[in-house]
Amino acid sequence: MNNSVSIRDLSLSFGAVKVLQNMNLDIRDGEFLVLLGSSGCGKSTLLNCIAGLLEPTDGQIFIKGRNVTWEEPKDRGIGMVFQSYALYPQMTVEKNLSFGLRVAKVPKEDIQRRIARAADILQIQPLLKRKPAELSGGQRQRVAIGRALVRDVDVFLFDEPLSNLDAKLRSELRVEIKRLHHSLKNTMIYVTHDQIEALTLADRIAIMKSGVIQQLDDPVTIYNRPVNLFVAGFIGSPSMNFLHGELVEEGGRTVFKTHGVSFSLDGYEAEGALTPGRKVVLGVRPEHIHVDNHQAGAEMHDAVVDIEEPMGADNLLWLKHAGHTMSVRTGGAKRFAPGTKLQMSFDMSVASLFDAETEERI
Amino acid sequence: MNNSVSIRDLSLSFGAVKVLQNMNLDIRDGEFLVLLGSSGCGKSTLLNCIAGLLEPTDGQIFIKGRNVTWEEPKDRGIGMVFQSYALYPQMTVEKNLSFGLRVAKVPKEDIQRRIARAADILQIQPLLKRKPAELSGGQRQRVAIGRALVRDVDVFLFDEPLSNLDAKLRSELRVEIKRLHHSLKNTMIYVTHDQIEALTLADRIAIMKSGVIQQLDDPVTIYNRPVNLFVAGFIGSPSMNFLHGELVEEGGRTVFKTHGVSFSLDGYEAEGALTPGRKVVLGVRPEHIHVDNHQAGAEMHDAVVDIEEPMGADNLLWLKHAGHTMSVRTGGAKRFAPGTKLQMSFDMSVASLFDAETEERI
Amino acid sequence: MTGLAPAKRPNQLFRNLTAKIASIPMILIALGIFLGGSLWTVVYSFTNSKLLPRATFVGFDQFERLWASSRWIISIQNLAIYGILSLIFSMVIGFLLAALMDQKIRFENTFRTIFLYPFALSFIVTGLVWQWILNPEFGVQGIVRSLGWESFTFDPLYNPDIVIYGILIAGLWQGTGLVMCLMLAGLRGIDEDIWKAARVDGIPMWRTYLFIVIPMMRPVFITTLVIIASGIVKVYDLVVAQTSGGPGNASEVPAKYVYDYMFQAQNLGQGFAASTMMLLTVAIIIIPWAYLEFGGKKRG
Amino acid sequence: ADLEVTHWWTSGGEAAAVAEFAKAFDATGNKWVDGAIAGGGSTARPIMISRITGGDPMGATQFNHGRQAQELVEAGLMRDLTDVAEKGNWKEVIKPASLLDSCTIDGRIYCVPVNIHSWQWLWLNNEAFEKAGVAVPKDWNEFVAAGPKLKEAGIHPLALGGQPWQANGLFDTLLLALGGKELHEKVYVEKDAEAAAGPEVAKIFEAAAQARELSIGTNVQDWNQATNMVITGKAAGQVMGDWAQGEFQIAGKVAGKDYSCLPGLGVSQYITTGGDAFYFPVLKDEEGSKAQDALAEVLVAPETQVAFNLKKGSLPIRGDVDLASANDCMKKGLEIVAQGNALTSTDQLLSPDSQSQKQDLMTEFFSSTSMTPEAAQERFAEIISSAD
Amino acid sequence: MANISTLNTTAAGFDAVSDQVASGPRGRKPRRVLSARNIMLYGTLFVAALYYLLPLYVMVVTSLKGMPEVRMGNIFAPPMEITFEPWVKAWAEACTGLNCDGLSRGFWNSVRILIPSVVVSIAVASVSGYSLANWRFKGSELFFSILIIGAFIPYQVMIYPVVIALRELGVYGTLTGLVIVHTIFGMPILTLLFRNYFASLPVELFKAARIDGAGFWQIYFRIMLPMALPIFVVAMILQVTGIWNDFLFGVVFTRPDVYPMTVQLNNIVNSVQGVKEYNVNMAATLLTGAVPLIVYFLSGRLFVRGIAAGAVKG
Ligand SMILES: Nc1ncnc2c1ncn2[C@@H]1O[C@H](COP(=O)(O)OP(=O)(O)OP(=O)(O)O)[C@@H](O)[C@H]1O
Ligand SMILES: Nc1ncnc2c1ncn2[C@@H]1O[C@H](COP(=O)(O)OP(=O)(O)OP(=O)(O)O)[C@@H](O)[C@H]1O
Ligand SMILES: [Mg+2]
Ligand SMILES: [Mg+2]
Repeated sequence: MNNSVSIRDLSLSFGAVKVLQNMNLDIRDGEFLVLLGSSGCGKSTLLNCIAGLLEPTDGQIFIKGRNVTWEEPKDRGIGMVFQSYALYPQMTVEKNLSFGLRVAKVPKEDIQRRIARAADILQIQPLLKRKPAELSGGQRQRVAIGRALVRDVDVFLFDEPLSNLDAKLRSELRVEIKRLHHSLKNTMIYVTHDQIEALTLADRIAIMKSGVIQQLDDPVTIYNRPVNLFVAGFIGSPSMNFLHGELVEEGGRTVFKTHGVSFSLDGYEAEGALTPGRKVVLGVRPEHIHVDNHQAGAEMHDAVVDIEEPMGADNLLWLKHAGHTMSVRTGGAKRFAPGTKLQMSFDMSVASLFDAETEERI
Repeated sequence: MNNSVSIRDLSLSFGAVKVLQNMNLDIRDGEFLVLLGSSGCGKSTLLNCIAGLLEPTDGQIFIKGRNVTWEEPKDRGIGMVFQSYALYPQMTVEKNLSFGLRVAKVPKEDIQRRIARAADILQIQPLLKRKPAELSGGQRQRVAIGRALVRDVDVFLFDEPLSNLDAKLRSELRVEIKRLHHSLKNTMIYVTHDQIEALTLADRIAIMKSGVIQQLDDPVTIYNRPVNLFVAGFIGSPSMNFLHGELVEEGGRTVFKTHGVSFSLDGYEAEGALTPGRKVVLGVRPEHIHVDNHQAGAEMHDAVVDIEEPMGADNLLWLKHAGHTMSVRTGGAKRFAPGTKLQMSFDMSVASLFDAETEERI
Repeated sequence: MTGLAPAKRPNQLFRNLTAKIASIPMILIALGIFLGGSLWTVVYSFTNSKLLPRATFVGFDQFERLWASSRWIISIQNLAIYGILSLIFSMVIGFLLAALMDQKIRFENTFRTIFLYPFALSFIVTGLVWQWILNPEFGVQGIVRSLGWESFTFDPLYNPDIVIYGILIAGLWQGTGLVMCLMLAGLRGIDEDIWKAARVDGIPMWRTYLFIVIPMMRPVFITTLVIIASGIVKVYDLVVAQTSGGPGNASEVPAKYVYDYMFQAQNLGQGFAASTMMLLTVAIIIIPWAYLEFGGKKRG
Repeated sequence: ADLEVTHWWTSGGEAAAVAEFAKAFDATGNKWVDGAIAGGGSTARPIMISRITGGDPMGATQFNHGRQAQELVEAGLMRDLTDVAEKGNWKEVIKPASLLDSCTIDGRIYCVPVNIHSWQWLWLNNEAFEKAGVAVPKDWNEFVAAGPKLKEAGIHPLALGGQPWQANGLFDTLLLALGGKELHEKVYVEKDAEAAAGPEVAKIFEAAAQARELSIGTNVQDWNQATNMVITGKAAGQVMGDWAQGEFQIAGKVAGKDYSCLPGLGVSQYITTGGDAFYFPVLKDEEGSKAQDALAEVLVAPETQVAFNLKKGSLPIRGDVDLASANDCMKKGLEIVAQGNALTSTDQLLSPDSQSQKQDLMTEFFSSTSMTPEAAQERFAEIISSAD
Repeated sequence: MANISTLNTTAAGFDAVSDQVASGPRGRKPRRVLSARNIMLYGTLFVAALYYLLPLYVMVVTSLKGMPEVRMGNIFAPPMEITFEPWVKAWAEACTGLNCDGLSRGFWNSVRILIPSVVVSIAVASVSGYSLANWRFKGSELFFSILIIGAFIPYQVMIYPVVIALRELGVYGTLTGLVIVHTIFGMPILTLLFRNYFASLPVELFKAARIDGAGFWQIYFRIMLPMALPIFVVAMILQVTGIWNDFLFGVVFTRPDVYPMTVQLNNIVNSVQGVKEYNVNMAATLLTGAVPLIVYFLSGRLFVRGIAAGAVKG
C-alpha cells in the first residue's frame, strides 16, 4: 500500500450548496501535496473532511489504507495546523504542545521526550514557558506546527499556515516547513492560495476550482504545461499573458494570428491537432517574453512600455502591443521609461495554446 | 513651492511611549512615497498625523505650503484609504462615494459627475448599486479608493490598502494604483510592510524603524545601496545573505575573511575606508550570487545544495558554505537536487559592506 | 486499488452523543417547561378551572369574558404604551449615554457605575422610593411648590391619565444602565477605521452615529431587544411595588391580570386565557424573527 | 411537633394577636413556626396554593372565611377536622352558626373559624369634626352632610385606600346599610339580577358616587394608611371593618373620646360576619397531624379567643366568653351579634371570581369620576346575573 | 541621488516653508477645558447622573433620619441628626409576624440559595450555549428558539407547571427545587449570551482541540472555560442580581425556615404599622441591595468587556 491518503467519490454539500463534487484523490506515502485554488473553492472543506471535522455527504476517506470516513479526528493519525494558529491562549507553549498527549494519557516521560524533540526540531526551546500572546506570529505558527509534530502522526494537514505572516517571515517559515518535510518524510497536505508556496513546497500540486480538481501534477509540469486556461491563469505571478486569436495557415505553416499580427508556432509541442481556423488562446509567461535581445531565429514584434514595475531582483514591464497589454519580466538592471518603444519575442517552446471554447490545452 | 507635504520636527507619544521622534520629511508634489517598515514602527501613526486623525505632541505639518497642524481632517485636502476598507456597510457603493460630498453640500450634478469619473477610473460602474457585503475584497478596496478619489484632494494617503487581499488580487490592484498615480499625478503616501509593493510603486521609499526614518531614497538605490544593516535585511525576499567576518590585508589588497575563507572585494565601491582589522558584515543578494557559471575574473567558492525551492519563474537554492547558509536565485530551468556540490561566485559590484558595530554602510 | 472497503454511515443519533447528553437539561427545559408549560396553559385556558386545574372544557368562554373585561383592555393598552415607550426610550437613552461615555471622557468608570447601579436593586425596593419621589405631597412636586411655584403639578402616580408614564420613569431608571452597557460594548466593537474614514470625509459626529454606526450595531440591538422586550412583557413587580395597578385600575398590566385572576380571583381558566393571549402575541412576533435570526443561517 | 403556620397578619395589631395564638399553642408542648407573608391575601395565597398542590404543605394556613378553599377540600388536600369539632362541641359554642357552616362541606368540618369580622363600620375622628365646627355625625347621612365643612377646614372627609378590596367593601357596606337586609339578600344570596338593576340599587350607586366625591384626594394605598389618616386627623372618617379598631388601639386612642364608631354606618343595625379561618392541609406524618389537632383545639379555646380578639379588634367566635375588657365599639358589635342581626358576608356568598369582577368594577368606579352610577350599575347587574 | 539618511539636515524644498516654521500652529492644538463640547458632554452626563443618583440619595438620607424628621416631609433634606438606628432595626429588629430579627434572619438563607443557584444555572446555561455554538445537531436551533420565546413568558404563568413538575420529581419545597427553578428561568437569556460568546471565539481552536483528541467535556473545561471569564462575569452579575432580588420563587418554592432575605424585606416594607417606618424601609432596601452592588463593583470592568463579547455577535 503506497497510498497514504485516498479519497473516493467524496461529495459534500452545505444544504443546497455543493462544495465538493465526487472527488477522487490519492496521495502517496511521504508526499507533499499542495491544494491550491482561489478563495471559496473548497480547499479548507476538503482538508476538514480528511481531518474528520466535517462529515462528507457521500464517499469514503482512507488513511494508510484504513477506512476512516466515520472516525473521530483524533483516531485518524493526522495533525493539523491552522491559519490562525489556534493556539490555546491560556496555556503555555509547553501545555499547548502536550495537551493532546495529556488528553490521550500518554506517559509523562514520553510526553517530555516528544516535546523536547519537537522543540528541538522547531527551535522553540526558549519559548516553552511563554503564553501564545507573548509570541510573534512566526513563533506562534512554529508552535502550532509543533502541536502536530508531537502527536507523531502519519499525515500533516496545513490550512494556509503562513497567510497571516508578512512576506519575510513567510519565506523563512516556508523553508522550514520544506526542511521539516525532508527530515520527517511524513505525508503532508498543504492548503494555500499563494502560488509561490505551492510551487516551492509541493511534490505535487492539486489545483482546485469550485470543488473540482483541475490538474494534479508536479510543480514544473503545472507551471510549464497547464492543462487548461484556468490553471494557466491561476499559476504564475504576474500571470500568464493571454492573446486571443485563431490558427491560420500562412506560408505552409500554421501560425497564430491576433489583431492582424501573426506569431510563428515553431517550437511549440502540440498535444492536439493545430487545425487552421480554430479559435485559440495563446498563453505566454512574462519571463518567456524577451525584449531587445535578438535571439537566434526569434521573430520580433514592436511594443511600447506602458508601466514599469521594479521589483528589486527584476523588473516588470507592462507592454502595449496590438491591442493587448502584456507583462514582461526583465532583469533588474535595465530600466525602461514609460513610452519607450522596443521589440519583443516569444519563447514558443514553453508557451501554451488553448482551445478558446473548451479552454483545454491543445 | 514644489513640496506637497512637509513635516517638521514631528513628535508623537502615547503616554510614555514615544512613537515618532522629531521627524522631518518632505514629499514632493506628485510624488509617490512609500512608508515601509515592520509592524509597530509607527507608519500608521505618521499617516494618521498627516491626516489629522492624531494630534502630534510637537512639530508642524504643512500640506501644499499651508500649516495644517491644527486643522480638521476634512479641511486638509487629503483622502485616505484603509486596510480594512472602512466602507459604510449599510450604504450602497454609490452612497459610500457620495456621502461625504452630500454632507459637504456639494451640488447634485457635481456629485454625479465626480462619481461617474471615479467609477470610470476604477471600473466600478456595475457595482454602484451594490452594498459592500456583496463585493469581493478587491472590489471593496477599489470602492475605498474611489471614496478618496471623489473628494478631489491633493494628497492621497493609503494605509496598507492591499494587505487584506490575496496575492493575485494584490498584484492586480498594485498595478491599478500605479496606473492611477500615473494618470492623476497626485501626491500619494502609501504605508505598507510588503516590500514588493514598496519597490514596485514608489518614487521614493522611506524605511522606518521605531519611529525613525532609516533611509529615504528611490527603490533602486534602496535595493542596491542600503545605508545600514537594517535596511539591507529588510528589503529583498529572500533576504540578503549576511556573512560576518573582518577585513584582512592579503596580498596587498584588503579582502573580506570569514571562517577562514577570503573573498576579494574587487569591484566594491566603498564609501568609507576599508581599514584592515575592522569587523564587518558582507551582504550579498541571492540574485548576485552566481553558481557554476564561470564569469571572467570571478573568484569561485565551493558550496553544497541544502534545499531547493522552485518558484516557477526561477529557482531558489539554499547553499551551505563554510558555516553559513546562503540563498541563491537561479534561473527556473536548471534543477539542483539537495546534496549537489557546486561552485559559486559573488558579484561584488552590487554587494554591501557594513560595519559590524555601527551597522552603517562602509 | 484493493482493500479499500467502503464503510457504512453510522447511526446519526449517536454521533456526538456527549453533546446531545449534555444538552438534555436544555432540551428538557425548552420542551418540558417552556413548550410543555405553554401548551398546558393553552389547553387549560379552554377550561373553567378555578382554584385547581380541572379539565372541564368550556370552549372560548374564558376568552370572550377576557375581551369583554375593561380591565384587560386597559392592561393591554398600558402594556402597549409602556412597552413601546420603554423600548424607544431605553434604547435611545441607553445609546445616548453610551455615545457620551464613548467620547474618551474622564471618570468613565464612575459614570458607568452610577448608571448601572439601579440594575442591582430589586423593585420591591425601588418602587417604594419612586412612589415617594413622585408623591405629590413630599416628593418632587412638594419640593418645587415649597420653592414658590405653587401651581406646579407633578403627580404621575396619582393621576390615572399619566400613571403609566410615572411607572415608565422608574422603569427607565432601573433598566437603561444595562442597555447603556450593552450599547457601549457595541460601540467599542466598531472598527476604528470607520471613525477615521468618516472624519476624513468630514461627516459630523451625529451623522456618523446615525447613519453609519447604528446600522452597524444590529447584533447588539438584537440582543438588547431580546433582553428589554422580555422584561417588558413580564413587567409586574414594578407596577405592584409602585401603584398596585392604581389609581383605580389605571396602571394595570397583563402580567398582573394573569396573576390576580390565577391567585386572587381563583379563576385559573381566566388567568390562563389571558396568558394564552400574551403567549400568542409574543409568538406571532418572535417566531418569524427567531427563525430568521437563529434558524436560517448556518455556521461552519 | 413543629407546625408551620402561614398567614398574612403582619400589621401591628394583627401581629400582636397572632402572638397570642402562638403562645397558647407553644404551651401545649408544640412549636409554632411562623410563616408570615406581608402584603395581604393576594401575595400569600399563591404561595399557599402552590405549597399545598406541590405536595409540601404547611401545617396550617390562614384563609379568608368563605369559599376560597372549597376546591382544595374537594381535592382531598385538606384535613377533616370533624372529630376535633365534635370533641370540642363546636356546633354548640360557635356563634353565629353560619361561621361553622361555611367550614362544612358534605357534613364534614374542614376549617376553624377564629374571629368574626364585620365590614359595616364608620370610623370617625372626633377632633376633626370639632375643628371643622360640626357635630360628630350619628349616621352616614349626617356624615355626608358634614362633607363640605370638613373640606373647608382642609380635612379629607372620607379616607379610602387604593387597594381594590377597600372600594368593594365600601360598596357592600353601603348596600347593606342603606338598602337593608332584604336588598342584601336579594342581590347577593338570590343573585337576582333584576333587583341588581333596579331602583333600590340605583340609590346605592348614588350614595357610592357621593362617597366617591368625599374620598377624592386621599392618595394612599393600604387600608391602615387610610386609617392612619383618620387617626391623625388628616381625614375625618373611614368606612372599614372592625379590624381598623386595632390600629386606633395601638395608636393609644380611646373609643368614644378620641374616635367614634358607627356600626351599620349608624343607619341600620345589621352587620355581616365574615372572618378568618384556619385550614389544615393533610400532612403525611403522624406527629404533625396530632399537632394540627392540638392547634385546632387551641384556636377555639375560650381563653385564646379572648386574648386574640382583644388584640385583633375583632369579635370572638363563641358567645360564651366574657369580654368585660372589650371597649365601646366591640361591645356594640357584640350586641348586634347577640340580637341575631348578623348576616352572611359577601365573601361567603360569592365566589372569589365574582368578587374579583365586582372588585374590578368598584375600583374603576371609585377611582374615576368619569364612570356614571348608571353605567356602573349596568355592569354590576351583569356580574350578579353571572355570579356563582 | 545623494545618500540622505540624516534627514534632519537640508532637504529639497525645506527653505520654501522655513519662514513659516517659526510662526504658525505647532504641536497639539490647545483645547479649552470649558469648551462648548465639554460643557455639553459633561453637563449631560452630570444631569443624567443626577437622575440616577436621586433615588439613592433619598434612600440614604432617609435611612439616616429618625422617624420624627421623616414625618416632617422633606425627603430631600439632609438629616439634621444622623442616626443609625434604622439600620440596626432593619438588620436585627424589624418584625414580621412573630419574628423580630429583621433582615439578618434571611441573609444567610439568601446566601445559601444564591450560591448553588448561580453556580448551577450558569453551569447549565454555559454548557448549553457551548453545545449550541460548537456542537450543533439536528434541532438544536429549534430548542434554542423555544428558549428565546420562553424568555417572554411571564413567570407567574409558569408557576403551576413548574410546581407540578417539581412535585413529580419529588424536589418540591427543597433547596434543590429552588435551584432548579432559578436554573429554568435564567436559562433563556444566559444561553443566548453564552451561545453568542462561544460563537465569537475562533472555530479553529475548537477544531484544533478535537484533533488533539479532546472530547466534549475536555474542550469545555480546558479550552473554552478559561477563555470565557468575561462572559461568566456577565452571567454572574445577571444571576446574582436576579436571584438575590427574587421574591416570588423564594417563597413559593421554599419553607419559612429558609425564606430568603427578600421575604423579610417584603414583610418589612409591606407591614405597615400606622405610619410606615420609611427610614427602616430604606435601610432595609440598601442592606438588601448591598450584595449585588458589591458584586457589581468588584467586577465592573470585566462586565463591560464580557457584555461586549456576548452581545456583539448575534
Ligand atoms: N458551514 C458552511 N455552511 C455553508 N457554506 C459553507 C460553510 N462552510 C463553507 N461554505 C462554503 O463552501 C465553499 C468552500 O469553502 P472553503 O472554506 O472550503 O473554501 P476555501 O477554498 O478554503 O477558501 P479560502 O481560501 O477562502 O479559505 C465556500 O463557497 C463557502 O461559502
Ligand atoms: N492609541 C495608542 N495608544 C498607545 N500606543 C499606541 C496607540 N496606537 C499605536 N500605539 C503604539 O504605537 C506604535 C506604532 O503604531 P502604528 O500603528 O503606527 O504601527 P504600524 O507601523 O502602523 O504597524 P502595523 O504595520 O502593524 O500597522 C506601536 O508600538 C503601537 O503599540
Ligand atoms: Mg480556507
Ligand atoms: Mg498600521
